[in-house]
Amino acid sequence: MAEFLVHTLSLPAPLAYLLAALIHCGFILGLVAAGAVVFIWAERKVSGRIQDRLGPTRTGGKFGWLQSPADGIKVLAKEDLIPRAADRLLFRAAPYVSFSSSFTAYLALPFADGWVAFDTNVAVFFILAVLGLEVFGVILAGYASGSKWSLFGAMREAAQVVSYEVPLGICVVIPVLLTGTMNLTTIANMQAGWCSNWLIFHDPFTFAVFWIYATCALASVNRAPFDLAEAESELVAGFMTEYSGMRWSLFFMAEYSSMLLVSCLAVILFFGGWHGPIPVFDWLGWAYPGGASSWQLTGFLANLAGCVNFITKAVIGVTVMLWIRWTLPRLRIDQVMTMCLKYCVPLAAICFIGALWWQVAGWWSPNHWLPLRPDGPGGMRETWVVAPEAACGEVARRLPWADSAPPHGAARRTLPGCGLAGPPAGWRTGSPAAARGGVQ
Amino acid sequence: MCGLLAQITVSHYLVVGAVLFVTGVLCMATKRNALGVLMGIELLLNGANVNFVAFGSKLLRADALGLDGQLIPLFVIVLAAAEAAVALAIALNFYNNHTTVDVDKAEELKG
Amino acid sequence: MSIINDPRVVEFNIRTDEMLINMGPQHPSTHGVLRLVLRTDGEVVLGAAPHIGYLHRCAEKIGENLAPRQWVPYTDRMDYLASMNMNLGWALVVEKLLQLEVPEKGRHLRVLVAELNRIASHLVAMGTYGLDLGSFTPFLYAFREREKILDLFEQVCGARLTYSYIVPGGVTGDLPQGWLQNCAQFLQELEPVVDDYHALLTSNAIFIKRTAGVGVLPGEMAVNYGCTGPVLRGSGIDQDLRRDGEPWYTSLYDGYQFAVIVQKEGHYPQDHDYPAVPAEAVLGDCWHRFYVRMLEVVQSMDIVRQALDKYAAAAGDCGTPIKLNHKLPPGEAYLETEAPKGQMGFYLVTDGSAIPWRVRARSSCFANVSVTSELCRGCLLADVPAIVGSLDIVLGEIDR
Amino acid sequence: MTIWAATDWYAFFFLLFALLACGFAAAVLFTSNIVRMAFYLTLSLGATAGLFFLAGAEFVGVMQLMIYVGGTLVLLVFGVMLTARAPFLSLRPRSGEWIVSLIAGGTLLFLLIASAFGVRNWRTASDSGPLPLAEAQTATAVGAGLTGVRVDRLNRDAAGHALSQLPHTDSGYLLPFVIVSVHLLVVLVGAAYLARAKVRRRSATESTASVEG
Repeated sequence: MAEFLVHTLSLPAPLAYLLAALIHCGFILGLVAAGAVVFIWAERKVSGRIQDRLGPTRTGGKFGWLQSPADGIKVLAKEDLIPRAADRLLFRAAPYVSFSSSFTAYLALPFADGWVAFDTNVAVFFILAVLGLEVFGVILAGYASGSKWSLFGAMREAAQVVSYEVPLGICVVIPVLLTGTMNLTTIANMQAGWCSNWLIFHDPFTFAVFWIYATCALASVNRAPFDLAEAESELVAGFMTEYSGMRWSLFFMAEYSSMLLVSCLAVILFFGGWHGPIPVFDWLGWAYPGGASSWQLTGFLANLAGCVNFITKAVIGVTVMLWIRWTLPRLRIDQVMTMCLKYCVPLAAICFIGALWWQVAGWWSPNHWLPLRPDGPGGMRETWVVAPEAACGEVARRLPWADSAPPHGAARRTLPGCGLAGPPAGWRTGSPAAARGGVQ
Repeated sequence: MCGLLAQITVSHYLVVGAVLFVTGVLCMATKRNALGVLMGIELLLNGANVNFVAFGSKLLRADALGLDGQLIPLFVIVLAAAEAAVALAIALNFYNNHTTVDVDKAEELKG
Repeated sequence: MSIINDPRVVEFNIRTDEMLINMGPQHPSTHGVLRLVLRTDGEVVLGAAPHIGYLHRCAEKIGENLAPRQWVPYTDRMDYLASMNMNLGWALVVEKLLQLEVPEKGRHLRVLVAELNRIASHLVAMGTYGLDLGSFTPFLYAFREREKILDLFEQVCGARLTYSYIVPGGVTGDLPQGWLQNCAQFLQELEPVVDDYHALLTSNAIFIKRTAGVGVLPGEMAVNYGCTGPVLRGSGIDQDLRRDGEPWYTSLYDGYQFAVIVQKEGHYPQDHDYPAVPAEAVLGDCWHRFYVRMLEVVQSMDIVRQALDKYAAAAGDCGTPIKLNHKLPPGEAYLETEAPKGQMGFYLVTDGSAIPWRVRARSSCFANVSVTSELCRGCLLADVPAIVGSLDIVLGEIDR
Repeated sequence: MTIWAATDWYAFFFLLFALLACGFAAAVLFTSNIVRMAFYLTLSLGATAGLFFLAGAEFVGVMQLMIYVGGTLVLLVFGVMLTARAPFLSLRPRSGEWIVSLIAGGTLLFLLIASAFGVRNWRTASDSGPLPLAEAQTATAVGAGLTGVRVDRLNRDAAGHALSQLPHTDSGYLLPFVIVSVHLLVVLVGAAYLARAKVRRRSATESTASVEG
């Protein structure tokens, strides 16, 4: 974006950076805020339909589609109550901590090839880390409210979210392991082509781990049946008990944007990101050949369609979350912890080892079925380490195993822009030392 | 921007590191709450990390420390987590036994 | 259940301060204005004390100044979810005092509306119990069906909640035209929906996890505390006043076929296709109490069906309500009836005037709620709504 | 336009994050409320993570957010909550301590800053011109370094050698990595054990004491 501004519009670089940053911010904030508004409306409609009623029908004409803005205006007009026992500073600050951390995570989330505000190599990690910060706001809110119910909610949230970060991390590591990168754009691009290329279909273990991811994601964003921190029948409203008006709705928006975020992450990690079930744009030859480095209209259109595709998948994920919420009762805190420690963590670990094993054994996976191009991204997942050229490509190309015989044919396929080819045979079976010994 | 900041260099990072370090030391020295002392330690380690990263950053200097400058902070962070866990356990244990977290009251082992 | 023997409680003894928390009277899951003072250590509840009286309206004292017919609306407001049953209890005790028999047709009409109201009450219990456990949808499903019952009652007496329909001596009016068909239609609609309820709650894995083995009320304790109704039967005590009560009451059900829902010799009645009891469930826990209610809905549907036929077949009228100035012979009368929540007793002392000298109501929920402190000891905080909800209390009846 | 052209965003963000980090660190020092201290510490550490990003150490920055802010500090706040009773919520240091420590701290700070600007090499910038953020992506290199392959070391040795082999003496940080992992595991188990030591078995009768509302 900034390069585009500098080169095409010949703006001075700092101004271009500022403009680009503002545009990114605007897009993300707009998208997430609009997303939250839409999801709040959707939740009411979906829950209404699930419960055999209509949901909002009047506000804004048909379907009550202006219900959320109307609610927003109402909430803005509410009195901002602060209990006398509250720690005023922390009480005021807490919603912003939650809200901003949940929004910041979108920085590293690509919406299409190259459409990302902060294109970092550690995007997966970044998103997990920043999403994990949301809990801090909740803890502060619970503590600062000066209410016992709030404190209960905060303690529950802390225990739950911190525990579920572990299996969630393991689940997320598996696609990272298979693709060899933490760059979300690369991960998504490796799943280009038919839906058989999606990582969820890579092997039985990735299929299993997606469901673990879904469970843990549900728990880490505090949605039913894991919404213990705000369990209204037990804790009144948990950490939000003492909040009112805009501050309360900030928590609410943080919750919805986190839902969308984990859903987006799942789409990128397991469902091919913006690459649809059918590679229409690849047939047309519209898709960018190597990332979004060169601007062209067809590529832009392909990206736009990909973005829509991506958001559609994510919205489906959120809708499933709504569906679950309005169907299931709530678990108890000990059951939630048991589920995490006794089931999710071991299962995720088994899947981790299983996926690793599948990869090392080089068994057939549906990903090899119908690859888009024989030398394309579909075959790329065979490699263990994929390094973008910018980082260490020059060195990587000259790594010891670059000259040695490839383990098998597929492993030699490389993406343009990715320097490291497959590791040598010795690496597969032994330690790095053995690998080196083998070369000498 | 004033002249001193015309170009951000390693020195600027070092200043930040120094401030964090000194605040950490002061925290450790003045806080009476055991957990406050623990926070001081975190600040202190963080100051050290800033220095490591600054020395290792290729963006700041071409002849930088390189990867070590990033790897060592990783170890520091992990060790800090471990240290925090143990210190917290000790603090909780102390609280269990003495119902206080005031470190000045921990004088049983004084000769 | 002590904390130490409870395997669900992780033994992690950091010295934390015990906390006294008020659950209610304004709390989403205390079913009205019950106030529970909980003493907790973290999530573990060390003790719970129910505090009642926030809905006290001196109904009994008012009864000493009103004619029995005038007091009927006050019984509506006791268990406002089962006003018909309350009306019935009061009407029967006054009739017992007067030795006044209602005609055959009136008898079947009373059974009909009382059992319909039992279904409505159990539906609310079921729905709100789902709500207590964090599941919103069964609540609305239950209210959807209850709404139909209320519509039926509205056709009968014009009111949707406080019917004052069954009065001493008879009812305020006979059934309107076409009502029997409407009612039969409703029963047909309800039949498949009950399976939905079972799918959403009774046999839902999370629901079972939340309720099975939680709040176990042994039969002996239930008897000692005077628990009645589904709470008692959920603990395996075979007691239902419709079968075991005084003849004045049980004669109402003469000729009706129904099973008392209670686990006998390890199994529940098997006259219908009920969902299986999960392995985790312990007799007397929240799950069993809930299950008993769900099964009683089916039984009540059977009774209503029989009552529809019997009512249609019976000739004559439904009885004439007594006059306001009807002199009550000196004496006293007490009668307990099987209300949806338990045994609802009314006591009446008269001195020969048209106004009772003393009126007293024996509330089933009052006895049922008193086990809260026993059941909640050592449970987790999240179990408190589960336990209180499974007792299915109505504060209007407790406080009167 | 000129003001925009003159603005160095790198310096701007550095200053922003540096001020945030230092300011909140000072706030940690000067507040006496333990929960607020934890809050300020979070912000300070978060700003430091921003500094790491600026310095091109993305992985370290994210680690900082994930482990420090998301893990260690939550743990700390948990500890604070477990022990937060009104008397300990704000333990104030004695005024004598303040004076001594401020003098000592000021001296130390002066020395450190003086030395920071004392070395010419540190003061002079690299000659690579304006630095776009997030250009050097080091995540893979760091990962390889942790598993024993020093990619950058190869790079440096590249000048004279045909890079067909890795230097024998340098196995990266594989061993420390393993040691730290095991250490962390042991420490966490130990901490859990320590925190639950001295179990006071509460008798069932004790817990049945009635509740007075």
